[in-house]
Amino acid sequence: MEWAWLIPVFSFAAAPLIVVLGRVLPGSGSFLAILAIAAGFALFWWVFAGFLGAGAGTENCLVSAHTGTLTCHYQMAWFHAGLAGAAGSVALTWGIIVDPLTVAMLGLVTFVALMVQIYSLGYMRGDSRFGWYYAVHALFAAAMLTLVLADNFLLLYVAWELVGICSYLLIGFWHERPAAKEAAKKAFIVTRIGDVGMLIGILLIWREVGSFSMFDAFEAVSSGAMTEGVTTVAALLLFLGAMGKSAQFPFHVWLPDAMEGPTPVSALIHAATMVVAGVFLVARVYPIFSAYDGDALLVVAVIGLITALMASTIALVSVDLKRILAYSTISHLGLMMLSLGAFGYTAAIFHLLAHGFAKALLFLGAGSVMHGTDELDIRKMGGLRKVMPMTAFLFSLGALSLGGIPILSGFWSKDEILLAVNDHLNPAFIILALLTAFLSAMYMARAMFVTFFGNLRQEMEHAHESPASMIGPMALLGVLAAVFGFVGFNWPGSYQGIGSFLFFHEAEGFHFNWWLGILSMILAVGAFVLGYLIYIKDRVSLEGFRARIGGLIPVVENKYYFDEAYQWVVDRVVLVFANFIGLFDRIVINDLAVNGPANSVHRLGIAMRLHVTGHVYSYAMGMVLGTIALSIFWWFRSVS
Amino acid sequence: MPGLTANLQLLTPEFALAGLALLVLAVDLVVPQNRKNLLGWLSIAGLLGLIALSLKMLWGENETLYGGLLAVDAFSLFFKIFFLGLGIFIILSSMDYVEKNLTSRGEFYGLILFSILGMNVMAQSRELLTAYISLELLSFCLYVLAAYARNEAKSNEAGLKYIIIGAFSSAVLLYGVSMVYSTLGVTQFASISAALANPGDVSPALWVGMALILVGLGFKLAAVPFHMWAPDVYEGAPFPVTAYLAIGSKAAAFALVLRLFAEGFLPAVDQWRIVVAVMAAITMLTGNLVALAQHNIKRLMAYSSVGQVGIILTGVAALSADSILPASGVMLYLVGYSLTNMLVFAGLISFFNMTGREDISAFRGLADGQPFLAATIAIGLFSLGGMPIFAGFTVKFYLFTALASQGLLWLAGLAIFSSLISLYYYLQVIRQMYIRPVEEVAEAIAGEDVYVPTGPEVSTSPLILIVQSVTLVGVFWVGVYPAPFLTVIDAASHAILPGL
Amino acid sequence: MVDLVYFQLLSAALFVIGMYGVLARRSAVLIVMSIELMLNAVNINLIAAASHLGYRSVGEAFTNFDGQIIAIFVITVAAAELGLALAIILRIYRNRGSVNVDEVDLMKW
Amino acid sequence: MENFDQIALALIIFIPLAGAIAAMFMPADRQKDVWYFAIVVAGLCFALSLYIFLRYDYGAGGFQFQDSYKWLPAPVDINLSLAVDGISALLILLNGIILLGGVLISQNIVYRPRDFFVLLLALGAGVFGTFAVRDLFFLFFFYELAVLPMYLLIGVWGSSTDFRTFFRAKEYAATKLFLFLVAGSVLVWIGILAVYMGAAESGFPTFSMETLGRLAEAGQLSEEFQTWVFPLFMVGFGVLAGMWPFHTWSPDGHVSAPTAVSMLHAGVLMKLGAYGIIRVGMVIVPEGAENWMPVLITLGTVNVLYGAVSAMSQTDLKYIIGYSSVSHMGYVLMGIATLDRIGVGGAVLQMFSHGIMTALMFLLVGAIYDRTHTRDISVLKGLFSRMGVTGFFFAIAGLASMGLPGLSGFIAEFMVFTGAFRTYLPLAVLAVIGAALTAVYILRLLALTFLGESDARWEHLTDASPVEKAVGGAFVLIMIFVGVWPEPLLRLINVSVDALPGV
Repeated sequence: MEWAWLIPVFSFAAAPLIVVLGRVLPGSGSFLAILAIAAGFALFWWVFAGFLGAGAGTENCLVSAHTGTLTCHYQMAWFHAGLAGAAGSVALTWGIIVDPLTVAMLGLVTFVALMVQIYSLGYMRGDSRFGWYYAVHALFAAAMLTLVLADNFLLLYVAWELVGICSYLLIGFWHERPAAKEAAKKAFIVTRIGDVGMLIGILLIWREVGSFSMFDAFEAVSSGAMTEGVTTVAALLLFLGAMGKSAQFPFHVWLPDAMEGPTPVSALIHAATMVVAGVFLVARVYPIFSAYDGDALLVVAVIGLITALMASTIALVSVDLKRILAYSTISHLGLMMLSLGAFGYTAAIFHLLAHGFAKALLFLGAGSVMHGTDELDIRKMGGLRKVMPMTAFLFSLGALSLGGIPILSGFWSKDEILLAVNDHLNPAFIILALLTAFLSAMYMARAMFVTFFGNLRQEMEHAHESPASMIGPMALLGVLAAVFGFVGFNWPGSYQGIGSFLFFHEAEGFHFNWWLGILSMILAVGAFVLGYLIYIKDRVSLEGFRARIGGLIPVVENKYYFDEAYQWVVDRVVLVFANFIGLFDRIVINDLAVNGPANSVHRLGIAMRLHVTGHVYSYAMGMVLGTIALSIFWWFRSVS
Repeated sequence: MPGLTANLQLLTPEFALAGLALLVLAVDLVVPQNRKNLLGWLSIAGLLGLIALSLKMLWGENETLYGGLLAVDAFSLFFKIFFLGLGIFIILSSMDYVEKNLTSRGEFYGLILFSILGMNVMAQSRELLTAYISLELLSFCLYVLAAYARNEAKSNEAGLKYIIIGAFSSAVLLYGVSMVYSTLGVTQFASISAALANPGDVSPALWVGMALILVGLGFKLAAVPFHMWAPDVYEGAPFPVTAYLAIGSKAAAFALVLRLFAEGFLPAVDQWRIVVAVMAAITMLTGNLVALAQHNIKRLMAYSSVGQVGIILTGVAALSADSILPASGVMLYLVGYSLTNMLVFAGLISFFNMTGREDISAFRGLADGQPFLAATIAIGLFSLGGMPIFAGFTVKFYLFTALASQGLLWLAGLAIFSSLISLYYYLQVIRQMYIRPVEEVAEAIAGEDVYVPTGPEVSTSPLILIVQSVTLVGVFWVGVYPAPFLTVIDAASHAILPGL
Repeated sequence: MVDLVYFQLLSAALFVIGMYGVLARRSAVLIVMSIELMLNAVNINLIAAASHLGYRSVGEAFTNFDGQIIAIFVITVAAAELGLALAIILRIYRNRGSVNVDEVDLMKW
Repeated sequence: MENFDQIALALIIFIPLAGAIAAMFMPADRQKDVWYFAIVVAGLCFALSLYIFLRYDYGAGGFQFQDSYKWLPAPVDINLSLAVDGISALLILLNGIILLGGVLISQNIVYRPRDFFVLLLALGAGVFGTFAVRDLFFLFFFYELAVLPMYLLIGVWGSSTDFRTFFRAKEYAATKLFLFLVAGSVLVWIGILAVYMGAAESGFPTFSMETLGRLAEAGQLSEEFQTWVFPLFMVGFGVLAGMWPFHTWSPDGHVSAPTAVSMLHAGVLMKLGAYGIIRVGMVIVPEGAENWMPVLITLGTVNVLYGAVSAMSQTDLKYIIGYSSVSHMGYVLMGIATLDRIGVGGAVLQMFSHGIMTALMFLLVGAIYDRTHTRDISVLKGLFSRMGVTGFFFAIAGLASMGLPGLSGFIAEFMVFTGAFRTYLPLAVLAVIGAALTAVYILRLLALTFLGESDARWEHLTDASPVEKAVGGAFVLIMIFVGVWPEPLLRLINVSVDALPGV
């Protein structure tokens, strides 16, 4: 288990190797990245086993007083800020935590990354920058794994920024496309705004605690060394970072555009792993959020709910397959946040995993569709199941799972969330949460039916099924999307359900609230049936409905005008201000404040030269005056 | 009276110098027109001999002659060597010029030698009348030299202005002398300081007298407001004479000022320190500001030397009975200033010999045509601007340290600021020589350089090359390791400040 | 005997008149003359002071010759100066046919 | 070895000086030979600087490699006393690196190459000297010596640029830069004299920083004296450090300067100012420093934000980088002003990291300019496809300057923030926001210049030359090394910062 730090190191090593040797290696060195992540995946199982085997007695392991779970901690010195040992200096460490949260995330990241990288072999084949693609992928995997392992805020932030830059590089992978270029920039800058908040939060905690170790921070919180006010502020600042990365309202705008990147990238980074880093962060520092009976968590919940609702409505009207998925991602991230806000720690992580598998599957499916048809506009699709059956099947599996159709994993995890919301928050939340659940089922149904069912259009007949290298990973993910939910409940025997492994403070066995479960089941199934009737059979027409809410449709279709608003701010405020400062520097500081005095001195010289008139008597006059002045001056000095 | 003619041999160098001058004049009568350079060489040889002689027989001497009218001490020896060496440089750098531009070349060298004699005596004199006589000896030679280009209106005008203002100021000086004399009844520096030591019963007329003396010397120094003749005379005078004016007469005047203020007026330092300080401040600001607006290189150098004088005067203002720093500072500055100015003027003279032009714009692109010439001029100007590894920086630092040690920080600050201003107009010349528009740079690279004075046919004469290389070494030496100079200079300061 | 002050006033007056001449006259020659005037004022001052100082200590011999000596020197130097000045003025006259200092301003500023 | 350590510092000053003087006597037209010769000299300097850096005993700390030569006797009593502590050693290494890099990439100086390298080496000597001496006179001497060549270097070998709204002539930029820096040094000079005066009043007329430091410790210099002297140093050195509002010489100077000069200028010269504030201001007048630090940190924050915002609106590559230098020097000033051991350490590390980073950027801009003869980012597009390595290096440099973890900039800025948060919370928050602004203009620059469809106009472009690649690659490696494992540098910094008074 103490070797867990190797998991990212493999990929870290792979990235530069591919950059340097890419030209000479076969396949541009892609196999290096895959081997590295595969090794990581293998090592994950070993760590997992070791962790299950470990107990409070094991070296470096103890049951944390702050999270209540078994926590193993390994670290080595990194650098000293300030003279070692002197007062006010601090030693930074490379340190890793291995606890249930980390283990779960490790599993998700390594597995999905492995799948996606294999998938990419087929998808990216023949791209001019194949090697670069894999290099960045490896770097991303490494950074993401570091992020989930980090034991101190600094290391966490390092990894946090690195995944951000990888996302930037991969979104802008086809930078010749202006859209991609812009999207990459947008993604980086928007998340960066959140990161600033996060960094401030980290430094604020440092200011209070005098250390960057999370454990010290937890200690300070629980011991009351960090007062309620500071704690809440720090938590909210950290949450800013989480909002940026997890595309929470109002920072959600970058994620849909990020779909300009290659689809596997969307699957890995913008669905399964990086975007959940925000959720992970909140979960990781849950002691800080939940301290002082969680004032901060309320904000988390509200933001999550708003995000979930807003995103699901947009997803309902979007016509681009990948963007539908993107909005669905946003909405599910919102649900996770909502759950965290509702003290549904376990539920949130559970849903994070389930969603991760299913959403990765969906994106890969979308990628497969794109690969087969070079088309993403669902209005141009239909009946694709006839030409690409495997894709259709797996995509539908994922859609149903996320839509919350029973016994598929999405159902169980979503149910847990609803349960948490129901238990801890006021009824308004549960109602809206249920509405979100219904909507998410609805747009999933829409995407699924419109794309794959109905009758095939002739321009789609050339479409073809994707190669095995792409279908294989999808299949594996599909299995998980289907059955992963079963880890949720307590099987007969010792296993007490995921809640006994992944929990905050007290282990919670699996519980199932019948009326809630049935309600959500009805909503989900109903949504799909409704979708079937609308989009396939068009028994039910939306016209009446549309007419009634007519005013709202364009608002939603325009994504509530967020992009426009931001654009306006950038153009009319930021750039104008920047230009103003630029001119100020040139005109006021340079020309007035600098050249001004210089010129006036010069002019003074030109004026003063006139006293040398060229007439000898005026020189004599000068001397006379000087003489008189001098004599008088001296005389008065002496007499006074 | 006894001792009037005692140890008269100590004046041998002066007698010899006078003899040399007369000899040159005499030989001039027999030397054919085309061999006049011989006279120059003769004078140089004589001066070299005199340097050796003075060093040999006056080293370590500390005597007075004629009942204290003249002092033969480290101070006068220092300036003696200074002036003799300067004479060599001036004659070397003027030979070509004289040959090209002046008639009756023999007297030229003779007059220079006489003026050197005047300077030497100025540095030695410890009595007002003696000082005045020697000063006039110097001045007369300079009047003639300034007007030496007989047929050039500018030169005549320079001579006229110079002599009128000079006579005027010497009248003022004399009036001051007479007032001092009439109040104290003495004219020897020592007696004056003795009288000033207990200023209880002296009438204010004395102060006016001192003020008038200061005016007379201020004229020699070209200190504001007695400076206005300087630019005209500098511009009108023949180029080597301009150099001589800028270096020699100033140095001589400062030698006199130092001795007078240190040996004579020092007890009343509280009376005149502020006066001199203010004078210095006005001088350096005026000089440097007006120099900003000049287009003629001679005028520029004139105003720049006015500014430099202001800076040196700060050292005089800082003279004090308890430290030799200011006196040494002034003398070190004089050394650095003279070496640097000699370097610059040598370059300018040779440039004038090549092109016959003295407007700054004429220097355009000189760095490509005459790299060494341009480099020497640039180094000199940077040094005048007070940039390091050149003399200018070190001597400034030393002088201002002296000011600080006397608590005159404000004056030092002002001086530093004014040298910042001066840097700007020095840069204008350097810019003309070095910085050229991009397209011209392209031409220069292509080898099709349009600039005139280039190639072997126009080149610096070996005589001037000697001056340049020697002064160049001097400028770097003073800039990097002035300690040897300082040992001599400190001895000189001790000579005029015996209390220390 | 006559008090020193009167001599001093006289010389001062003479000096100022000379000064005025230098400032007011436009002919170079007259300017030089005015300078001579100033120098003579100096001489008066010197000699008066000298004689006064010389008799300060009654009964002793006349002790302080400095004033007279200086005066003699001044006269000599003044003469030389005058000659030199006139020579230069002559050159000017040759070159431009006038000795009016108003016109002698080739160089200014 | 011991006696070599004795003279190591003397050598590192003497070698470039001697090299410059020797180069004067080389034939003017043998361009390559002069270049090789300069490379040899710079290489020696680099080797020496590396030796000094590695041999500095961070366990012992304090001033090492001590050596002293009598220069002037009493009463002024000036000695050429040499010694380095960790900070100086680090900066000497920085100068060694950048000087070598600058000389290497100057192979295509064809106009008066000899004079160019003479001046460049003289500049290097000045910088080495400033970092190595322990005597105020010589500190100032070398400080001016480092400024002196800039005028000609920019004026003669620089380039004038015609912008849409205004024309920036090289002689203007050169004159402005030169006079600005000298004006700054006027204040420094007055400050030095004032310190001498103060010391003389308390009986020790000396320029030795050793003695003066001890005087300050012993409280021989009264607080009000220090309080009026420190601003002289703060502003005087601040000018060279690009302190707002005295920064305007810097972007213009960069725009006009030739590549190597920009590298040295932004990479090392601007650090002289910050170094001066630490070495002279903080050590000799510590109480004055304490009283003035609020002002300094405010100005530093303004630097950060102002520089970043102005950089956003620029269209010329060198202006962008120039303003970003202004912004980054702001972190240095802030770090110094925190008087916090982490903050000051961060400032020093930032000096090093910014030096390397900005030198790399100017190197690459120079490479682009040589090939395209423009620096207008609205004209350049899609260079990435033609100049892949250049673009790659530029991206890394840019990421470093926006403080991306794993690169040197991050550690430095992070330490500065850490220190500032402890001492001046609100300003620190502003500075963190400023750090985010960096991302905006860097990404804008990258997106416009390198990304996107490549323009037909730039078809002919060739990638960076092998030399440029080598130098750039070395810089990149240094940045990554420092970003991943800063301890080797921080060991020196920490121990020396610990010794500063008031920290």
